[in-house]
Parts: sequence; C-alpha cells; structure tokens
Amino acid sequence: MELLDNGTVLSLITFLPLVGALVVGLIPRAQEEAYKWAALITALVVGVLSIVVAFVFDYGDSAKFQFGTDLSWIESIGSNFHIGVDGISLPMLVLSAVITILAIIYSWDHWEEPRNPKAFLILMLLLETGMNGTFVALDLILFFIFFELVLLPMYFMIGIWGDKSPRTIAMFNLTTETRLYASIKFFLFTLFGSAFMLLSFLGLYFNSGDAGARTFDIPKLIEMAPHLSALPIAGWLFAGMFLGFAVKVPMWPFHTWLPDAHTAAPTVGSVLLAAILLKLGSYGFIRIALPILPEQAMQWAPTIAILAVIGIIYGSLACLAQTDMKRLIAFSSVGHMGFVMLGISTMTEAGINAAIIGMVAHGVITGMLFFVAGSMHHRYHTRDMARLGGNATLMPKMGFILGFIAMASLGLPGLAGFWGEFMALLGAFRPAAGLPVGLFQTAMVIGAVGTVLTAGYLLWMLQKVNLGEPKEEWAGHEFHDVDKFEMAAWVPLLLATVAIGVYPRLVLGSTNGAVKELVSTILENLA
Amino acid sequence: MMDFTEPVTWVASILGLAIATSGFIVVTSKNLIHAALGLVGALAGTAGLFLVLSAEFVAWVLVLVYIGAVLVLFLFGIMITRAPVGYDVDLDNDRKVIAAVGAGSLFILTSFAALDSFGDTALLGIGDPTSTGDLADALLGRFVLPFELVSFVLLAALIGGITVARKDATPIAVGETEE
Amino acid sequence: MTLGPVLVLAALLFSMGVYGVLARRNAVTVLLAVELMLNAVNINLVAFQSALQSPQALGQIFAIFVITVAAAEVGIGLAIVLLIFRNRRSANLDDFATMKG
Amino acid sequence: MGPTLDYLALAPELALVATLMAVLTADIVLPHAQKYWTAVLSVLGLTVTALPILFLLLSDEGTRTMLDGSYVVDDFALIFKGLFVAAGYIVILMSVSYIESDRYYQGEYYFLLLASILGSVVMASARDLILLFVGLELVSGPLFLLAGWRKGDVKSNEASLKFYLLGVLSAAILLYGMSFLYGLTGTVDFAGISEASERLSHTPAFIMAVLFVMVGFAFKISAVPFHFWAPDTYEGAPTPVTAYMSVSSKAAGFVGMLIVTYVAFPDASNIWGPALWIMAALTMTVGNLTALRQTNIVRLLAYSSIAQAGFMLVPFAVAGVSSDPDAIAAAFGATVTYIAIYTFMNLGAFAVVIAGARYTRSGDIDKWAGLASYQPGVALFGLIFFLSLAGIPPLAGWYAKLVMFSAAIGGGSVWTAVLAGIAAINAVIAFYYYARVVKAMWFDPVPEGHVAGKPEQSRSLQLALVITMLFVIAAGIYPAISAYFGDTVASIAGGG
Amino acid sequence: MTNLFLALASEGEKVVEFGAGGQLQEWAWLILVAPFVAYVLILAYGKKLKYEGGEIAVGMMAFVFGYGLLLWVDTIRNHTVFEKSIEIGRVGNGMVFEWGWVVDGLSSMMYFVVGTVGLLVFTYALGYMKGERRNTFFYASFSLFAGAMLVLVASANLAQLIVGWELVGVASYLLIGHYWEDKANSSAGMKAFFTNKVADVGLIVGALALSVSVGSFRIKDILEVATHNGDSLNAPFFGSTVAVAGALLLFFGAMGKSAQFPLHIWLPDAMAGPTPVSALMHAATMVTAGIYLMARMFPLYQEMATAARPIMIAVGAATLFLTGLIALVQNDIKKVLAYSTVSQLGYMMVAIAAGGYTAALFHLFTHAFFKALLFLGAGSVIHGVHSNNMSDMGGLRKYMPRTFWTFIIGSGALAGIIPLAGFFSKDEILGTLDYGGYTAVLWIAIGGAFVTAFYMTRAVALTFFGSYKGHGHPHESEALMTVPLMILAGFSVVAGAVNMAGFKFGESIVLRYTGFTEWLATRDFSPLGDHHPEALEWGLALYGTVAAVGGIALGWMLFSKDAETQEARDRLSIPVLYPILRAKYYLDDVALALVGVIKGPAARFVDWTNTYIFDTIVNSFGFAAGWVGKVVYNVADQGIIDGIFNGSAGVASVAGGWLRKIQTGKIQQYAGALVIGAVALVVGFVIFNSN
Repeated sequence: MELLDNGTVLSLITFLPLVGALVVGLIPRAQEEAYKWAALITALVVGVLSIVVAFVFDYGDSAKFQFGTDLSWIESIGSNFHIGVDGISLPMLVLSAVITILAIIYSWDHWEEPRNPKAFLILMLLLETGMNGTFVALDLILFFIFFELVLLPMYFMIGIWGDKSPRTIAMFNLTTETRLYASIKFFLFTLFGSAFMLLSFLGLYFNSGDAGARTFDIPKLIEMAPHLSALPIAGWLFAGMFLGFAVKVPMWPFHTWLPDAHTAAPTVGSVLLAAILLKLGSYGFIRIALPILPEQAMQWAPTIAILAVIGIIYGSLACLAQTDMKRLIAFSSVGHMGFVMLGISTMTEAGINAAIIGMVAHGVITGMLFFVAGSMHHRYHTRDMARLGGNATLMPKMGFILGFIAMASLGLPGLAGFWGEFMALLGAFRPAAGLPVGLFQTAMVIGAVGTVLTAGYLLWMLQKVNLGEPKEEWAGHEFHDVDKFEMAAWVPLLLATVAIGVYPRLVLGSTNGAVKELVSTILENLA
Repeated sequence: MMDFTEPVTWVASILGLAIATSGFIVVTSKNLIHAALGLVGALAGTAGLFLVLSAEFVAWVLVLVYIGAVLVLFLFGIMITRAPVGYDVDLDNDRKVIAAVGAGSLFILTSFAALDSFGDTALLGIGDPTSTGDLADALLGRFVLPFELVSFVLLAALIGGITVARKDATPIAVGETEE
Repeated sequence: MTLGPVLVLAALLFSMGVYGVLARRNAVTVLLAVELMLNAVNINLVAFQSALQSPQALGQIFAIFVITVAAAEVGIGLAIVLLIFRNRRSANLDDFATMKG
Repeated sequence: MGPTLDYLALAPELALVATLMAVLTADIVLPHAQKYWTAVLSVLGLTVTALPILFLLLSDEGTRTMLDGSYVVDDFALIFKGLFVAAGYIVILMSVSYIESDRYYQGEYYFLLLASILGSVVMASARDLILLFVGLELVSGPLFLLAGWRKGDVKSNEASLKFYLLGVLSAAILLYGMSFLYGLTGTVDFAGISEASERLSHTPAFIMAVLFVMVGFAFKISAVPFHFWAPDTYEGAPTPVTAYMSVSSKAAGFVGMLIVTYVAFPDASNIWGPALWIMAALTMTVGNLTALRQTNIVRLLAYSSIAQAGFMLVPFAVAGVSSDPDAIAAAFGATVTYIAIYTFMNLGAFAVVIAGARYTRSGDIDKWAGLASYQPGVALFGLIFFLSLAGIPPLAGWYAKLVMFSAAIGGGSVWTAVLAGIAAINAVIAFYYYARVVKAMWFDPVPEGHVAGKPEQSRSLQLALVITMLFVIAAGIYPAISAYFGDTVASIAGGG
Repeated sequence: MTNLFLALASEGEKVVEFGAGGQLQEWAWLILVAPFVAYVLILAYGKKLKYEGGEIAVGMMAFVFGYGLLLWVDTIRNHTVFEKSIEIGRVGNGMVFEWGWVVDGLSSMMYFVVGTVGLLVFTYALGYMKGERRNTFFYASFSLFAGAMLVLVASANLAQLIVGWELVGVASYLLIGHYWEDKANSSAGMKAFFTNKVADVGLIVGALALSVSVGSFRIKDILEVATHNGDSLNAPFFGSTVAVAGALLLFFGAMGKSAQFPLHIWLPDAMAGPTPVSALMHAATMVTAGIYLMARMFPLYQEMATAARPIMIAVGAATLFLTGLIALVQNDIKKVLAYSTVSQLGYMMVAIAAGGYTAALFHLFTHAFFKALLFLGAGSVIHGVHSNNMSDMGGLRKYMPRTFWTFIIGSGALAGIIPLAGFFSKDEILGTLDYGGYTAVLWIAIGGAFVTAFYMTRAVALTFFGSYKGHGHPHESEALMTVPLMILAGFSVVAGAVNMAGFKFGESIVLRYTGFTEWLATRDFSPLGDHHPEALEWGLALYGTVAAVGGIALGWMLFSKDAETQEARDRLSIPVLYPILRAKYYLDDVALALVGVIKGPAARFVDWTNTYIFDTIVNSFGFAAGWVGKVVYNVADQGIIDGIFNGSAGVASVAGGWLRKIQTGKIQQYAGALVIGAVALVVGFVIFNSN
C-alpha cells in the first residue's frame, strides 16, 4: 500500500510520540487520567504501527531499506531526511516501541518521588521519539540529532526523579546528591563522546566530496567505502566514531557512567536506559562504523575484542563486590554488552547476528530485571542486599519472576539470553579472514569462562535476596505481591524471553539476510 | 625634505612647533584651565596649518566649530565640575610611566610607518587653495547621505545629552540598584 | 615642503593624546586628550588631501565629517561627565571601579 | 543637478527616519500619562520599515547601487537590515515594561534606540569609509547615553562612562587607520581600496592602517583583548539596552568587519587572517573560562556573549587563513548564519533574565534556584534559550555550532584544524556553565527566605519571548531557515 | 512479498528428516513436550489438587513410560533409526539451529530407563513428599527435570544437547536447593550448579570447535566427517587436532555432569535435596548424561580422537577407586550411596573409554535400577527414622522388613553377586578391560568391586543389624513407597538377563541372549567394533565374585557385632588413610578457597579500581575544568593584572610581558589594554610581513 512505501508509517512511528508529548503537555495537570490515557494510546498506536511494519516487511529481501523516504532537508550541507528500516533495525524498532508501552503501563499508578506524572510521561514520549528516530535514520546528521535528542529527557529523568541520597565522590571529599552527580556525569560522558563522533561525521562528509557529491547519506557513504577507508585520516575518523559509540555501549574503559546512572535513575528510567539507550552505541557500530570504514574496522577489531572480553570479566567481578542490587544489575549490563561487542568484533555473520539478538535479548531481560528491582525497591524501600532476604517467602510471585529472569540473564539455554552469547562465541571461534584467529579463540574461551562468572554473581544475588529466611526487620510487614499493572507490564516480557529462547528465528529471520549482505559488502570493500 | 629656502616651510615649521608645544601643555599641565587653553592653542595652530595647506574652508570650520563651540563647552564642563582652579597635583595618576611607554611606542610605530611610505611625497596643494564650491558639490553630491546622517548624530547626541544631564524631577535614590 | 614632517607632527599629537587618555586622572582632561587625537587625524587627512589632490577633495570632506562627529562626541561626553559628577561628587576616574572580575 | 537617489533602495532608511521624527514629536506633544504611545509608534514604525526590506529581498533583481558605489543595497545588506530591524523590534518589546516600571523618560529612550537602529541599517550597505564611520558613530553615540539611562544608579553611570571613553578612544584609533587608508589608496570607496590593497599588502603603513581599522571593530564586537569594557557595561546598563548592545551593536561591529575585510581588502587576508585567528582563539577561551566562575547571571551572559563572539570569529578566521575560494564562501556564510541564530538566542536569554528578575528579585544565580517550581513558564523559556546557546539539538544553537565546526574543518589547513579543536573544547566548557544555570532553575530547591515577586507579566515581554522561542525551535528543527541567511550572503565573498 | 510467517518457513527447508520411521517415530516429539506442558499445568493448577500437582506429574511420567516402552519394542523389532528436526534459526548460510528428536537404539534405551525409573520415583515421591511445604513447586521442577533429560537424550544436534544439558543443571539446582529456608541447602544447590557450569564451559567450547570446523551442529554430520577422517567431505578445517581437542573438551563437560574425579565434589552435597530427587537424578538419569554423551559421540572417540581415550581411562579409574574409599567413612547413609554412584560412574567411564560401548551402557542400564532402589530404600529408612545419619539407626530389619529385603537385593546387585544384575554388567566391563589389554585398570576395577561390597555391607550392617539407637519408633513406610521398592527389586534381579553372554559347558553355550547389544547397535555408524565374548569367561567371573564375597565377609566381620553406640561399631580406623578420607582429599576446601578468592579480594579489587581509578579520572576531568576556570579567574584576571599594575606590592615581575594592563575595573586600564593591543598587533604583523 502506498501508505507504507513513501515513508509515512516510519515518520509516524518516529514523530507520533512527539505529538503525543504535545497533547499530554496541553492537558491540564489536574486531569491525571486523561493525559495518562493519551500517553498510553500514543504509545499503543506506535507499537501497533511497528508491529504492522514487522508483518508487512519483506523478509526475503531484508537487506534493502524498506518503507523509507528521502526528502531534502538541509540542501546547503547535502543532508536530507532519509529514513528506512531493514532487517537489522526492525527488531530494535519493535523492541523500542513495545518497551515504551510496557513502561507506561508499569508506572500507571506508582510514580517516583517528586510526583509529576505529566512531566514524566512527556519525557518518556520524547525519549521514544529519539530512540525510534535513531533506528530509522539513514543520514548521519539525522542520526546525530536523534542520538543527542535522547540525552535530554534521560538527563532530566535522572536529575529530577533520581535517587536523592547523598553520595561522597571518591578522592574529592565532596558530597552531592547522587542524582545530580549521576545526571551530569551521564550527560557529559555521552556529550564528550558524541562531540568526537560529530567531528568524524564531518570528516566523512568533507572527504566524500571527491567521489561524487558531498553527502551525509549512509547508503551512499557505504558505496564509497573503499575510497573512504583509503584516506590517510580514515584511522582518525574511525577513532572518533569508536569513541562516540564506545561511550554509549558502554565498552570497558568508558563505562563508569553506567553504574551511577542506573542506580540513580528512577525505575522506568533505568529500564529504558538499559533496554534501548545502550543499544544505540552498538547499533551505531553495525550501521555506520563497520560498513563505511571496513579496513579500519578490521584493524580495530582485535582491540574491540580485547576490550569486550575485559568488559565481560570486569563486569562480572565488579558485580560480585556490589551491595546495592541495582548497581549489580548495571554492572551485569557491562558484562552482557561485552558479549555483544565481542560478536561485532568478529565481523562474521554469526558474530553480528549474535550482537543483534544479544541486544534484543539483553533489552528484554535486563529491562525485566530493572522492573523487578524497581518494584522491590518500591516495597522494601532499600536496595541494600544485606537487608533484603527471603523475598520468595514474603512475595512468592515476585520471587519466582526474579528467579526466572535471573536464570534468563545468566544465559540459560532455552531462554533468550543464551543465543546472543552462544553465537558470539561461535563467531569468535572462527573470525573473519585476516583477523588473528589465536586472539579470538582465547577471547572465546575467556568469554565462556565469563558465563560462569555471570552465573556466579546472579545466583549469589538470588541466594542473598530471594532465598533464605526473611530478616526480622520485615517480620511485621505485610507485602502486597505483584499488582495487576506490574503483571500486565511483565508478562509480555517473560513471554518474549521464552519465545526468543525457544524460537530465535523470530529475530534471526529478519536479521540474517541483512547481516549476510552487510558482511559481503564489507569483505568486498576490503579486497 | 624640509628645504628652508621657501618661506612656506618656515611658516609651517613654526606652526608645527606651536601645535606640538600646546599639545604637550594639554596633557602635562597641572592646572585644568591651562590644559584647556593649551588645546585652544593646538587647534589654532592646526587651523593655521590648514591654511598653509590650502584648506581654507576646513580651517574656518575648525575655528568656528572647535574653538568656538567645543572649547566653550569644555570651560562650562570645568566650571560645573568645580575643579580646583589653582595648582593641584591631581592630574597624573600612578600609571604615568606605563602610559608614557605606550604612547612612545605608538609614536615610534606611526611615524616610522608614515615616513616609510610618505617620506618624500610633495605637498602639491600648497599653491592653489581648493575652492569651497567644489567642496559643496561633493558634500551635497556624493556624500549627501553621510551629510544627512551626521545631522542625526548631532540630533541624537544633543537630545540624549540633555535628557541625561538635566536634573530629574524624581531621581532614584543614589546608590539603590534595582534590577 | 614634503608630507613627512606633517605626518610626524600628527603622529606626535596622536601619541600625546593617547598619553593624556591613559595618564590623566580627571575625566575632562581625558576628553581634552581625545580631542587632541581627533585633531591629529584631521591634520593627517588634510595633509593627504593636499598631497593627493584628489578631485572631490575627499580628505577635507572626511575632515569636516570628523570635526562634526567630534563635536557630537564632546556633547555626549560632557553630559556623561555631568551625570557622574552629580552622583559621585568627583570626576576622578579611579573612583569608578565598583564593577570588576 | 543633485545626485540620482534610488528612493526604493533607500525606502527602509526613509521609513526609519519618519518613525524617528514621529516618536520625537509624539514625545513632546503627549502628556506624561500617554507617553506609552511612543513605544507603540516605534513598534509600528519598525514594522513599516520591514516591509520594503522584505519586498526588496523577494524581488530578486540584483543589487542596487547609488552615490557611485558608496551605498549598495544587495542581499547581504538587506539581510542585515532585516536582522537589525527585527532585533530592534524585539528589544523595544522587552523594554516597554522595563521602562514603565522605572518612571524614566520613555520618549527619548525610543528615539535614541531608533537612531541607533538607523545607524546600523546604514552601515549594512555602506561601501565607503566616511559613510561607514558615520554609521558606526550613529550606532554607538546613542548607546553611550542609553547605557547610563538609569541615572540614579551608580553602576549605570560607571557603565556609560567606561563605554563612552573606550568607545571614543577606539573611534579615534579607527579614524587614524582610515586616514592612512585614504592616504595610501587615494580613494575613500572600498572598490578603489581593494584594487590598491593588492600591491600594498606588505607595506608597514598599510598593515598599520588595516589593523587599526580592525581594532576599531574588534572593540565593537568585544573581542579579547579589547573586551574589558563589555562585562562592566553589560552589568551596569539597563537590561534591554544590554540586550541591544550584546546583539545589534555587536552585529553592527561584525558587519563593519565583514565589509572591510571582504570588500575593502580581500587580498590582504595575510594580515587580518592570522589576527582574527588569534582574536578568535583568545576570545573563546577567556570568555568561556571566566564565565565559569560568574555568580551574577547578567555578567555570565556578558562573558557568554564574548565567548559566542569568539565562536563567530572562528569561521571568519578560517576564511582568512584558508586559501580555496568555496571554503571562504562557506566560512563567510557560516559567520552570517551564526550571527543570525545568535541574535535570536541571546535576545531570548536576556528576555528571560528580565522576566526572571521580576520573581527572583536579584541577579545571583543561586537566587534563581528552584524557579521551575514556582514559575515553570519562565524556567521553560530559560531552558530553551540557555540550552540553545549551549548548542544542544533540536534547538537552533546546534546548527550554528555545526556550521561553525564544518567551516573550521572544511578550512583544510592545519591552523583551521587547531582552531576547530579549541572550539570543540570551548563548546564543552560552555555547556557546563549554561547547564549550571538550567540546573539551578530546574533541580535546586527554592532558597529559603524567598518572596515571590509581582505576579503580573507584561504582555509585550511575553510576545518577545514567544517570537524568539519560535525562531529558535523552528531554526533548530528545520535549519534551512538560517541556512538561507548563509547561502544568499555567500555571494559577497566572491568579491566586491 | 513474503510476510512474517512465510518468512519463518522460507530460507531453506524447514523440516529435515533422516531414516525411515513409522507414525510412532513421527510423533515421538510428544514425550519431549509432555513434561513441559505438565510443568505449566502444575504451576497453574497444582495448588488445588490433593497431592498438590503430583497427580499431573505422575500422569505425565506414565505417558512417557508407556511411549518409551512402545519405542523400545519397535526399535528392537524393526531396527528403525529415525531423526527429524525443525529449523529455528539460521546464521549466515551454513550454521543452522534446530529442535529435533532422534529415535534409535541408544536414545530409546534412555527413554525406557528415564520412563521406568522416573515413573517409579514419581509415585514414590507422592508418598514421601506428603505434608512437605511447597510441593507444587517441587513437582513442577521435577517434571521440568524429566523434560530437560528427555530433550538432552533426544537431541540430534549439539546446540540442542547443550540446551538440554544446562536445563538439567538448572533443574538439579532448583531441586537440590528445594528446602532453601536454611542456607546450607541453597549453597549446595549453587555448588552443584557452579561445578556443572564450569564443566559446561568445556562442553560449549568443544561443541563450538567441532561444529564450526564441520560447518553444522548436527551430530550426524560431525560423526560422518569424523569417521571418514574429514578428508573427503566439505570440512577442510576438521583436522585431527580439532577432533582430539573437541573430544577432550566434551569429556571435560561430561566429567562435570557425570561427577568424575575431581569434579565429583557437588554430588555428595546434592544429597541435601529430597531423596526422590537423589534417586532419580543423582543416581539413575542425570548423572548418566555424561556417559550418554560419550556413547553418542563414540564413533568420534573410536576413529579420530583415540588419543583422548587414555586420559579418560585414567580419570575413570581414579574416580572408581578413590571415591569408593570415601564411601567407607561416611556417616550419612545417602552420602554413602552418593559416593557409591560416583564410583559406579567411574566404572562406566572406564568401560566406554576402553572401547566397551555396550558394556558401559549395560552397566548404566542395570545401575539405574538397583541404585534407584537403594536410594528409595534409604529414603524410606530416613522417612521412618527422620534422620539421615546411620548413628541414629541400627536394627531396623525388625521394624521395616520390606525395605530391608529390597535393600539387601539392591546391595547384592551393586556388589555384583550372581545372578543379580550387577554381576553381569560388571563382568562385561571386566571382560572389555581384559580384552583391551588394560590389565592395571582391570585390577583396580576388581579392587573397586571389593571396596564396593565392603562399604555396602557396612551400610547394611549399621542400618539394619544391631539394636536400634535412634529415639522415637520407626515404622514401615506406606504401600505407595514400598511397592516401587519391590518393583525395582524385581528389575534389579531381571535386568541382568537382558544381556547374558551365556554359560559355556564344553561346546554348547546355554542361556546366551544378546538382545541388548543389538538394540544398542541400531544407530548410525553401527559398526562400533566393541568386543563381545562368545561366552562368559570363567576366570574373570571368578575374580569378580571372590572380590565381592571377600568384601561382604570382611564387612560382616567388622560391623555385625552390636555395641551401645553406632560410632563404637564403626571401628574402621585405618591410620593414615582415615583422616584424608574423612576430609574428602581436601578437594572441597580447595574449591571453596577458589570461590572465596574470586568472590572476595578479586571482586573487591575490581570494584575498588572502578570507584577510585576510573571515577577519579573522570571526576578529575570534570573538576579540572572548574579548577582551570578558577585559576584563570583568580590568577589571570585578578592576580597577575592587579599584581602588575597596582605597582604597589611589586609582584614577581612577569618575564618581559609586553602586555601591559591597567588594573581591572579601572577605565584607564581598559584604555591601556586597547592601545597596547593595537600597537602589539601592528608591530607583530609589520615584523612578520616585512621579511
């Protein structure tokens, strides 16, 4: 149908949340029900649209950018409103739409401290626009804008609704509120990264001039890849992009913002941050860095692999030392994203497929983990694992769900988490031609050992929090188990975990075609 | 470069000397009145120089506008600010040395630049004075726009000056800062 | 009679004017010094005109404009000096340093 | 036989003069109670002036010159005329409430402001030394007085004194440079100068002349080391006047500089190029770093406007330093686009300061804490303008930064790359102090002992806020609006 | 325009089928799915039923048993080898992930074992678990385990095998830690899971190595390539090094699951779980998964990875003997049986490593029955006495006659007394060892048999003979528990007959029945070439029996005399060996120390680096900007300028600064700055341009 072909549906998916945010903005603060429903309906419409796109998407030819449009936007610098979705970005788009719906349902009647549901809903919808936009953008400047747009709402979410407990900053004997320190750290980290990313985009733009008209258009830049990666400064360009994306993933040395941002963020904030925002970095690698500068990608692949593996081990070890439950889950994200980056660094079909299904699975599972952690924090009013305990006796349903999702998170086969890690190791066993096989195989073994450590800290957390006798502190306390909103938000995620685990084709069916195309173009451009 | 054979060089150099000394008085005299009078001397010397350089109209404008109106304004200014008439040591402040060095370096720079490119160009215009007629044609011809604009500058300056300087009916209390 | 000495004279006047602006304590004397500098500019212009003999007497016209604008400036200057004098009973520039940093 | 004047080209100036006169007579005739009509009159006058400008811009039958080349009305001039009129319009809107509340002389205030606007409009199309100088003096003359408008307040007196003395000194230096220019090239109009400038580009006198002229304009745009006057004057002067100074008089300074460098001596770029490079680097760095430590919001905006001037100088300096022609045209376009966006952002920021001060009753940033809780409207406007100044998409600032960065990177030489690096670091520092203000407004709790100011807000101030906010958001989302400024103007870079 | 569902079907054929199979094989996937359906049903409706969901579990187990029986009969009758798998994901164009099921000799045997033992244990559990807390969750996890075991056994490709493998691990974690109220149980569960997970690393890496080199996960393809030495087919990467490395890694995985020395430490602690769990999982089915994997990949070990077998034999022998000794010193009856299981697993591993494919599986087959019997017997004893420790037992034969007699039969089978099942399977193993020429291992095996008999007699004597030392009065368990005991006792007797090598009197061989061997041989790559003697070697049988009878005699001598306390009766105090055995070779302490190091200092160090090193770097960047701002503001703006130009204090003269400024705030200073700036610029550029 023509509605789909000329990009209207994708533009709707991207900008409808913005319209929703406006509508919510206009509804006066008193009618809480009215704007809550308005926000939910917008999110639902966007979700339905994305699922319709998933249904009508032509999986046979999933490498082609479908439902796209290419309207001129800023002719003076040759960047135009070029959007489209292919096998790689489709799963992420659907995930982003669905997670936002669940986030709104989850927070239907319990809001964080300075109770202002209207502002929170507006920020959530703005966030969704940024997220959806990034996944459909096929123009560097458009990508950059949505990439940055995401920062603001998250900065305010952490800054205003964050955790207010005082926090002393090591070595500087300075105590500020956690939320202020975390929000400014999150913003400056990403801004620092994306400043260099912008410089690289501009470098690409200027050097794309001599092979045809200067352009910010990603598909055109991919065609120019052989020429671009032969440039003397191509190394620097890749370094800029690497920095921008690595900070976002987060990869090992640039990860210190993540634990603070997650622990300080409100529940829904950390869910969206973990489920989608972390994926913008790795998606950036797959969509922009690898295809446009394949040669540099090959040179950098060993370093990325090493950093990824260190990330896995470092993340798991750090988790073992945590006392705060949410901070433990945050470090687990560092570990899981380590597997995703290991998959990408192998530059094989298996590796990149692993990265995408790993991203989707991590989104669903860690999203759930943060939901549960949030709900438990909401009931116990503490995240300190020393005080928690015997949760399964106090709240059997919550305990079961926590146990189930912890199993999924440690990569139990048959659940979503397993395929990402398994295929990343599979890719690492035999990386793309030209990559040092020995290094990647050692990386594979260390990764496999990493899964043991992951199992270690998760089961340790389970034992401390879920099992055992509840502390006498909670003796008199009566806890209401999972309420209907939480269940409505969580059941889809649990079903998704099992569905993807049992039938990975749900994701691979769409990504495999596009990844095969991507890897073949990379190898072609390398030769 | 200065062949003292012709009388005009003599006149010019005397005028130059007069201008320089009165200028010096303006900036170094201890007494405010002397400074003002020094300026009068400098301006008069310049008018003379202009006559030598055959720019009568500009000379007379200088005399009328500057010496007539501006100097009177200054005297009023001095009178109003009730500066002490006698010798006072107020005029120089502790930055004298640095100011002198700055001014000196500026002088060396400008005179070097001037001599470097205009050392020996002759002053042709000494003989035939430019007629005021073609000055007027130019003024009302090519430069009619600046001419009109200058009138606005003057208008704005005067109106503004008056409103700022006059005593207010209800002045804000001194020192009260209000955003 | 060549242009050189006249320009040097103008440069001397200009420098003395600068010295006056930098070193004088009283606001009115600074205004005097500024008039001196503008006068130096006028000498320059007229001297160049007589050297170049440009058909529309550009130098002299420019000098005329400079003089008129200078007159306006003096008007404004004295108005401001009067203003500050009424409020602070002193025209001494060093007293006006309340805002810094 | 008088000169042939092309009255259509002069239409904007004539309309302005008419308004000037009308305001003056109205001020004299009207009794004190109806004095506010002068404001209404001046706003009407400005809208009438805008009509011919738009008409000339849209009817693209090329540049119209008169007075044998000394007065040119081309796209470049028209765009800046439009900008000056718009800025003037907004400043008047901002000052209506401000002036009324201070029981000052309204009539003269608007008269002086309109005179200054007239000066800048003339400067935009001046193509010879005399007209440029007179225009410049017409811009700064009234401002010297406006700076001291709050006669009772010592700070305002000091501000006008400082501005006046330094203004006159820099005018003298400018004139000295112009006299030498005339002496060396024998003509006053820029076309003649540019021919001569090519052969003179290494004679010391010419170098001195060019640089003295540049110093004159550098003072106007408050580039370091000629910026010392700006913070004190901005703090002392009434806020709408400060807004006008930080936007229009600075833009006028840039217009003067652009005309002088591009039209008068394009081939002497080996002189003014490196000079601008140094000024740009210094201005950005000193402006940003000192802004970090400011506690008073107006003083912070002062240093921020110095820093922004530094950012505007970057593409300007790149055009001077780099060699290939289309990089120069792009850089030139970038400067103009940045000025256009900066105008609206900064006016908006100052409007917020006026609106906010009514509630926080002080300039200290900590007094502005928690503004969002009791005055979300103003805080929201503050958020938009400060983050736009910081350059965060989707607000217009990001496109300005992008254009500035791309010009710097496009320059191609090592020096431009170094400048781009300095600009990048400065952008991050700049973000920090803008964010500090936003953080104070949004996150910090309301300081105790805070008494809410007068609730009612003047209509015209809100209108000013809305206009600037609309432009900032529209230009952010659809940058083609501000890109239009850059492209149409690039033609002038090609020469005369 | 293919939409979502068609896409899922497209991309290559969805369903792959090998070998001929009737309707029975086609629908075999039902037994895989049934347990998971039961899991969901129990969780949903379990609470309301009388036995809290037990009925659903037993019903499901009965279905699996029945279907398994049919499959067994069908495979015996027409030797069908059938494999079918559905594609669930494809990576690149080669690697395909599938869910599938295999019905051939090996897997149908395992279906039968899991089915029968499972059903009996489930019914037993109904009785045993009555009145316990959280039974619904128990039955759900139990069915989950059964499902996982069946998926593991039925998997046609290594990926699905890994899935089943780890699911079984999780089920065991849940069941061991069933009474998670007190920390010891949940720690035991974690210990089991971690040890398995460590071993799983080997399994995953090995599976990946093999399948990536071969290019497909299907076991059929891997074995095809392995048996033709990888030369002909399309597996250029599959050299002998990869084969041996892969085989060893798989063995490392099997070591974890089948509790080979030194990875056996989790099995004795797994006894913390309820006894039915120990019976089904830690005796009959789960622990044999490792042996099953070795059997499934046997052609690999026979053809290309022969180099791996010596290591396997060594590990098997060590397990066989060393753990047997520990069983001697255990006080908890379940721990004795646990160590006995580990030792028997050592037997099986040694057999398969020595090339005895049928011997190992036959021993697995018989061991499943009598070990399950022993565990259930111990369970009913514990149920009666309410304590695991033999110190509270003694003289129970009077109170629990049925449990006593079945326990005796089980012990006899375990010790290998003719004609019980244990004798034949153990003899088969000794025959394989003898034929393979592994004489040293043969004697270790015989010594092991002696030790087995010895500790079983000790256990029986301490529990059932002498006077009752416990408090309270023990009673025989109800019918629901004793009936399965009797059935299992029957099996323990009959199971031996399944694979009788036959008695040779002169020329005639009588009572020879090799059905079991053919049954196991019906699979791909059937020519497995293991040794089948045409009749029972009397020599070996004699040695085995003498060792067994000797053990029983010595045991009876030492432990039958009653004494006022059980400790007094347990007079086995071998000087040096006793403390070491008591401390279980200090292996547990080594493991705990290792975990301690990882969890303690290493993690704290990492966290320290995170807060102190990385955060400090980041924060210092943040604060540096502020600091630089302060410096520029104070030093440059106030300090230097004031210093130089107020001229009073005589600040250290700034070296030749040509930039002269008059102090801030002062008007002249700004004017000076302006002039000096202008002059400096001009002078600079004049010099710069003049050359």
